[in-house]
Amino acid sequence: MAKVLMKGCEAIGEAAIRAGCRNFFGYPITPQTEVPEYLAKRFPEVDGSYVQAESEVAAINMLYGGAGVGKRVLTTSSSPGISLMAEGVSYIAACHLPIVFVNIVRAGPGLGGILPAQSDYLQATKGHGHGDYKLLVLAPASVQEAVDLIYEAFDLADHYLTPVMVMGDGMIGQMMEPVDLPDMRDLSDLVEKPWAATGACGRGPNIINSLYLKEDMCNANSWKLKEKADEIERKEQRSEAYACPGDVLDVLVVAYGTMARICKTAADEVKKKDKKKVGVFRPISLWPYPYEALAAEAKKAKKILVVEMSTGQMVEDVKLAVLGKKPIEFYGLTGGMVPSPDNVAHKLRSMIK
Amino acid sequence: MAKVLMKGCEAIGEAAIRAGCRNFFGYPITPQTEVPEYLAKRFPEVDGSYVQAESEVAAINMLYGGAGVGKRVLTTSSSPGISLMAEGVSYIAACHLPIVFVNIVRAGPGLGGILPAQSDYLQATKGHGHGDYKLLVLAPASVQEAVDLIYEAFDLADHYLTPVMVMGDGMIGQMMEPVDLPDMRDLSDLVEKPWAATGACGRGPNIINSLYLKEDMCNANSWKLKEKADEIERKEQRSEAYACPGDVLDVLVVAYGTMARICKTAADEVKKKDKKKVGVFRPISLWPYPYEALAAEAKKAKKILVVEMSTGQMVEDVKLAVLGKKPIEFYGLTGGMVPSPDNVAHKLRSMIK
Amino acid sequence: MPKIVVDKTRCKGCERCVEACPQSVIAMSKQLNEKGYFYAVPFDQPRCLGCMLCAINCPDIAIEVFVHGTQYQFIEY
Amino acid sequence: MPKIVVDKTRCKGCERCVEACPQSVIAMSKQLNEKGYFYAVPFDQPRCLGCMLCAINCPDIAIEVFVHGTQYQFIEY
Amino acid sequence: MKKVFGYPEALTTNQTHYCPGCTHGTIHRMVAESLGELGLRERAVGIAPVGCSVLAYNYFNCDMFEAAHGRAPAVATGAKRCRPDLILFTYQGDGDLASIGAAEILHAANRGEKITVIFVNNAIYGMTGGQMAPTTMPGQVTTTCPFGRNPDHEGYPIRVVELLSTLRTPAYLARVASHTPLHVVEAKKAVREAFRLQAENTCFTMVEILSVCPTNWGLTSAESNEWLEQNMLPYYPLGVFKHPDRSEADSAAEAGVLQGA
Amino acid sequence: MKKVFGYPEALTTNQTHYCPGCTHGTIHRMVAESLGELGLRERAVGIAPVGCSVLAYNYFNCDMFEAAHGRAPAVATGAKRCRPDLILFTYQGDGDLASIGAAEILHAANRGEKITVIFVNNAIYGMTGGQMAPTTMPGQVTTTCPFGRNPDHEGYPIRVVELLSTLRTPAYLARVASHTPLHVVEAKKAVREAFRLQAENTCFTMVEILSVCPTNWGLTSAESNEWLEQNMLPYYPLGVFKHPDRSEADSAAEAGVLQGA
Amino acid sequence: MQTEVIMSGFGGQGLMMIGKLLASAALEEGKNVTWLPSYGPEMRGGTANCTVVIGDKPVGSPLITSPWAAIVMNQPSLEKFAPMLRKDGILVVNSTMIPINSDRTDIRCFRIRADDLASEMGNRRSANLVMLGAYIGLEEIVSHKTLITAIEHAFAEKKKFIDVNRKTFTKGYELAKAGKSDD
Amino acid sequence: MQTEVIMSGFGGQGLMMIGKLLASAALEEGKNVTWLPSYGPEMRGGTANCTVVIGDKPVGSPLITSPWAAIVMNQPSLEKFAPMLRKDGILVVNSTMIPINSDRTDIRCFRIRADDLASEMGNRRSANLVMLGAYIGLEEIVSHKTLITAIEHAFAEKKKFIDVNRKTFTKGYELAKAGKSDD
Ligand SMILES: Cc1ncc(C[n+]2csc(CCOP(=O)(O)OP(=O)(O)O)c2C)c(N)n1
Ligand SMILES: Cc1ncc(C[n+]2csc(CCOP(=O)(O)OP(=O)(O)O)c2C)c(N)n1
Ligand code: SF4
Ligand code: SF4
Ligand code: SF4
Ligand code: SF4
Ligand code: SF4
Ligand code: SF4
Ligand SMILES: [Mg+2]
Ligand SMILES: [Mg+2]
Repeated sequence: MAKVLMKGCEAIGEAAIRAGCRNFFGYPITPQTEVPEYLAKRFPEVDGSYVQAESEVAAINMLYGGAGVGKRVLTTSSSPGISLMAEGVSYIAACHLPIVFVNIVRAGPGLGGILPAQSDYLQATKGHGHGDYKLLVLAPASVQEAVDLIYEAFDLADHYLTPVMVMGDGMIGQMMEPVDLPDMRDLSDLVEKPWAATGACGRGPNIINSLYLKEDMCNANSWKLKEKADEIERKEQRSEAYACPGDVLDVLVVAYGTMARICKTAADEVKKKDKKKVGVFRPISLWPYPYEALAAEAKKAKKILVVEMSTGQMVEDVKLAVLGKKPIEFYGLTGGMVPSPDNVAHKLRSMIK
Repeated sequence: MAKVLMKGCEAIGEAAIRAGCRNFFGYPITPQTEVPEYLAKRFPEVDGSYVQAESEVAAINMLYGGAGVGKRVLTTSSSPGISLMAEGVSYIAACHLPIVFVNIVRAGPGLGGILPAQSDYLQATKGHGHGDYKLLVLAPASVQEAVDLIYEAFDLADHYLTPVMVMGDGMIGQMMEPVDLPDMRDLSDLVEKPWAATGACGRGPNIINSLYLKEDMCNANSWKLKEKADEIERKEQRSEAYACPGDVLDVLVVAYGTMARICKTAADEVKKKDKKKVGVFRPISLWPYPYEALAAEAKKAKKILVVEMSTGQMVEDVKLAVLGKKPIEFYGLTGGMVPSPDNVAHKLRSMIK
Repeated sequence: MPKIVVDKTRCKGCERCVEACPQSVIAMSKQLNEKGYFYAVPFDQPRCLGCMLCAINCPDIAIEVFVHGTQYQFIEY
Repeated sequence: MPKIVVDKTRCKGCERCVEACPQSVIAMSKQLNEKGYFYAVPFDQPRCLGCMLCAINCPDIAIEVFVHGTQYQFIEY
Repeated sequence: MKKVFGYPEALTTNQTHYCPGCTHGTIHRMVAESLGELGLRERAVGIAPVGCSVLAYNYFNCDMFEAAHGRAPAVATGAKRCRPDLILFTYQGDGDLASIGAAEILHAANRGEKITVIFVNNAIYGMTGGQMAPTTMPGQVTTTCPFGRNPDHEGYPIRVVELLSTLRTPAYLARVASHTPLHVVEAKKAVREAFRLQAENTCFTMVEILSVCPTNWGLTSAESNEWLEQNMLPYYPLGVFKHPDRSEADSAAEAGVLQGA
Repeated sequence: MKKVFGYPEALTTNQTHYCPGCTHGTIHRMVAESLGELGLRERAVGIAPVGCSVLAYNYFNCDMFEAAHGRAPAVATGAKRCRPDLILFTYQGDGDLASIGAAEILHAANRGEKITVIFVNNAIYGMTGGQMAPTTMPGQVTTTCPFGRNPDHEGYPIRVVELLSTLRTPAYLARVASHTPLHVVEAKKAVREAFRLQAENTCFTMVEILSVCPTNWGLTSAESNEWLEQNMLPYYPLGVFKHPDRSEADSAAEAGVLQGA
Repeated sequence: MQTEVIMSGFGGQGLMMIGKLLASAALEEGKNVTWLPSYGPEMRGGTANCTVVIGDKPVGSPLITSPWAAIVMNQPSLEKFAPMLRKDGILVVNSTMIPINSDRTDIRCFRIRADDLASEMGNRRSANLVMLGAYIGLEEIVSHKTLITAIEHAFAEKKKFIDVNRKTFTKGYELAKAGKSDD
Repeated sequence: MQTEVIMSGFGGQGLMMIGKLLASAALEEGKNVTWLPSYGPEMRGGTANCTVVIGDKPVGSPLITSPWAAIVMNQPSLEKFAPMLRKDGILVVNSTMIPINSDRTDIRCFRIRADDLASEMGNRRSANLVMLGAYIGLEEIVSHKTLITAIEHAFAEKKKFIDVNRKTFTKGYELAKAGKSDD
């Protein structure tokens, strides 16, 4: 199919449909409202159903219901709304249910602002809800990648029986870019869900539950989640190393999402104008974090620069990858301010001198 | 005053009163319901007011209101309830309001169980709500320490204008221990809050707000929060090193809260019976994490053992402190199972051989 | 003749059946069951009308009601 | 004689005052104000009764009403 | 001999953890019997709340969810919108439904979700050991209103059925009680009617069932009945408050009469 | 000459960001005037919502909070319980109050919080660009019901005042409109009455104010008025639905009449 | 030195109460002490227990998996805790309610007709104090006197119970001192 | 090579639309392209803009702080974006609405009476296409032809507008080609 020009939010909606999602539950919030708006219009054509929930709390619990009866379900929101989903997501993870949800991050904390930011990194990767579980978090850097990751996210969710978050920012959500849309999934082709609560007909009851009165059972469920997390950590690390050939780098820039695109521009400029070797490492899966891949790249670099649209949240993961072996610096703006290629280049030059 | 025998939850309530708190907003949840129950009975004697909120979401927003008009306010909850407070706490932090809230952690994720656990560590210390902000998190290991930390938490909150979380588990909440109660604070003696929304009488309006339409203002607020966090990191790290004299340790155990008590018993036993040198390092402030103090103790140890009532959440912070210099092992049970001194001693022996 | 059968192990001794029975058929045993409750016993079975009120009122579904042939029903349930 | 004063810079040109005025005192200017709106102008001031309906209906509080001495009030506001 | 009353198929044979005399058990049975009589068990999916009936998934012999506190109507909405062919019911206490879950029940009702809500009103938080509920009676002592609920500070009890009856969206809304056999007979009728209407895809359906909590009321089973009759019944009148077959005017009139109580 | 109508002291002179013809501005003015006339400005604390009026803290010349979406009544509760001497008001839109904040408004009203709620019902989510609200009219097109609100799927609009009127806790509950001068006159009376009752510590007070959203309705100011009259007024009748001085029976009767509409 | 005692029985048998009495007596005597109840939805009608740990040094774990002593008032409690006792540990059994014996031979078992004795002494509900008395009689981790004081404090507002409680407690104490087990 | 264009004016002046036309034309010609709108509550009546970036290589930042070109349709937009333009950059000014000039001398400024021209040609609301035409006339980053195709696609369902839009676009294009600025 020919590429079409699509807004990120709409492309996300369309990708979900093509991945076999026919049920969306959500609550409007800038800058992602175009997802529900798109789906409210588009769903009737594919027999899908859009429900405007009364709140994000309700929305995530509707996903719990939809996932529990075996359907591919989606919600999208932005930072404050994602905070409200913490309890629900913890339940979903505890019950081993597959859902896909999207955070088009906006500036925080509090009401903050609606402009692009990356200040929900720690929430998404470390401690959104209570209890021992992990979210698989994917961070696209373009509309095309958003489409591809959404499409894949449903399969990952179904495969690991886990919530998957796709995390973008206002640029991903609002920007139009050319995209190649994937094919429509054949609904009859999706993975079977014999555990789903679809009526106890010809079998005993299926129960979707996260309560364990006996502590050993509760312990066992946490360790089951932990094993799943370990497996995902082994198998699903994704990253991209940009312009890092050879074995010496003056600086390795670590950035994700749209910030990584900007860093690439900056790196290209510094390479061209200053004749310095600058590479960019871009984690695509924020959890599982690509520690080994980053450690390998970092080995070649004299210095590391982490760039984020936050006051420095991913730095901790970079430290865990580098383990004190290389100096790490940070550059960041947040609150809706987006570091420009010039800003980043300037910082790079100050590190190289 | 003579020591009295008090249940953790009740002691927490009484400590709050003595610290000058007269307003509690909360919602029942095991294993902390005795706090509101105690205060509902006790408050009339000190002209305090207990309001049962319709939910934890409402409760935390009531705290926002109460803190904003300048009062010392408290809520207590347990894991699922704490998840529901994520959005509200992010608002409170963003507005630089002082509140104290308590998480008597129970087993998770999901509904989990009501027995003691430590599986909300990452949520509390890394990513509870959205946006760039940090919670000051204190973890008592006894009822006495719970009382002392609650009492101090109100001062810390007022001093740094920040939310402070006191994190315990079902043992802290349900256990009775002898306590020395601190004196009643003189309410007229508490720090002034000229920024509070108490009526624009003889001055311009005070505004409690976290919305910033201009990205540079929003950025500035995030960096203001970051600076505050940095100051707290410099000044408020607390920890205890138990039985770590000399300069060689066979194993250094790292554990917090009630788990640390249990590890001390285990360490004593292994020291006595196996003639091995085992120390226990206990972080008291979970954020700011006492990285330097731990690094110093870790230097002396051949091996590190982290013990938690979780599948391993604090391990990440221990890694950040130790930076690959010492081997780190983990032992944990969760879901309401509490590692016994014997369990820990067994693990210790396996490490020492 | 109608009759009821009480499942002694299910009974929690709440006496709701006793209150419900218009015929005073049921009384509480003096013995504890394995769960530690004094359980219900149809000590005057012949007076039973098979009206089911006891069973309808039992939260623990410890009572079954049996009748012979057609039976006048006080209530429809 | 009553009169109104329109704050041209506050006006957003919504015409609520025009609709409100029983005397057709107000009309919209042909010029844009600095915010880019055609603003309200009391082009037939003498007909004004000082009834305040225009001001009451203005969302942007762009209208002040002045009267001389006692004034019959159509409405109490 | 013919068994005229026995164990319903739609319940497992697990014994409940409910306290002696607690009518949660009776209400479970009515739901199970209704599912059985209408032939809906194999299509039924129940949503257990957080509350004493949190373990309902162990007792109903059909597919079940255990939902987060208060969110059962949202879970049911999600499930039903994804699988309109299933029969969805929630089973909720008064804390769950009327306090933390107030927004969810209101909006599920207002959207007209084709689900059945079994609302067990025992005027207290049972599971957590007897705290004040939105439906706690004025003057009633609980652990969080130890001097009795004071309407000046905590307001009056919420009458959920009356509240939802004002919604324009068609619904079946009834209040019944579960403490005596004759009340149970009426209650059962209402529960079955609710499921019947759902099976016909008619409207949102909810039955509020007045229930006892001997344990936290600190009363015997018999005393509980008396307390319910004397305190709850006058304030929570029984009846069908809204029915999709009846015009709004009729329902309003009936509700009007009852509101006088 | 004497100024008989001018700028109220309880508003800052900042110009609002509201669209031309949006009655949010008119409603701000009524609130400010009432505070001024009752001499309450210096004790007043307002709570701005998330919605178009999120910036209300820039316009009211009194202490202000900006609350999380839907939670203003909880914030006001917290503030008022801590400082009963203050005058607390929330200013909320229909998405804020009736959707995400449904539980908070219901429970603040039911607890009888001594606060004043200014509820601006414009049948749409203004700030986020025109999505369906719980108060959106049947058939009304919004960006999330692009084929018109369908009562079969989304239910009917919620009438919040009628809903809260069923609560037994005393309250002052009124619905007014803001689109014509005479409606504004009535609206202002209701707003002032609400603040007066709060100042006397009488009861919970709420005024629902029908408002226009020319921008998202896609209409001119004048067309908006017409749309409101033709679509909203018949469904959302005006009047005082509950008053602490009137007996419940009176209020119920009045409400009953109005419900016929 | 550290002693751990678990007290277990049906809800309503007053186990929490005797645990608190023991803990306050220990505090009175300047010892370190913790008291930890079982809690949870199993409360509903089931078996309830609490654990008291008394020591010279600060108490480590308040939660004990191999206690030194167990006071059991119903059969499920005996079945649960007898196997967990440490070697040479103490088991006090309410023989009115528990017909069976533990099959362990490496512990000291003391059987006492607590309910019967309490009834005989005028208050069936004081069986718990008989049990506590027996335990203290076997192992005086706090003195009889301090415990009596603790009873007096605890019932300061329900004075009428002081006497019977003091008596039932002392009865158990004396029988145990005298080694007059039920077996 | 990469070109960045910001288009800015009052909401309703059709800036988003011409941005999308430009972006689709670029896509049609096989270029890399991003289109990013301003968004936010400032929308309310205020000024709206979008940024189109067109390049041979994948586009880095879709958000541009120093654009190559700016199409400004009202005065606040001129005031905001003229100072941000790169040296030698292009500024296309709607002179019907903007009486003032930028004081920069290191950029190329083209003034055109867009509203007037559009009105004269029968559709006042096509002023945006006059502006876009002028820009393409100054710098043919996509061909006139592709852009016309893009217009035809965009208005496929409102055919009656195709003609006037094609004409107004071409008018701006030709005036710019001919260097017929307004000054
Ligand atoms: C988010 C959250 N808050 C609080 C709780 C604690 N909690 C469990 S059940 C319950 C109340 C139950 O009362 P009700 O709904 O009336 O049911 P009942 O037990 O009376 O049948 C509460 C507050 C919880 N599990 N989760
Ligand atoms: C938790 C959360 N969810 C969603 C939003 C996005 N949001 C902002 S305003 C709004 C709706 C506003 O509508 P309404 O309350 O009717 O006010 P109006 O703008 O119409 O005056 C929404 C959904 C948010 N800021 N926070
Ligand atoms: S069936 Fe009727 S008469 Fe027979 S025991 Fe039961 S209640 Fe009594
Ligand atoms: S009603 Fe049932 S549980 Fe209660 S006493 Fe009778 S048989 Fe037993
Ligand atoms: S005061 Fe009355 S008459 Fe005068 S301009 Fe205003 S509306 Fe018209
Ligand atoms: S009502 Fe006010 S804002 Fe509207 S046109 Fe008149 S003066 Fe201007
Ligand atoms: S606590 Fe109350 S509601 Fe819960 S099972 Fe016992 S009696 Fe029933
Ligand atoms: S969007 Fe609607 S509600 Fe918001 S300011 Fe504009 S007209 Fe008013
Ligand atoms: Mg209840
Ligand atoms: Mg609105």
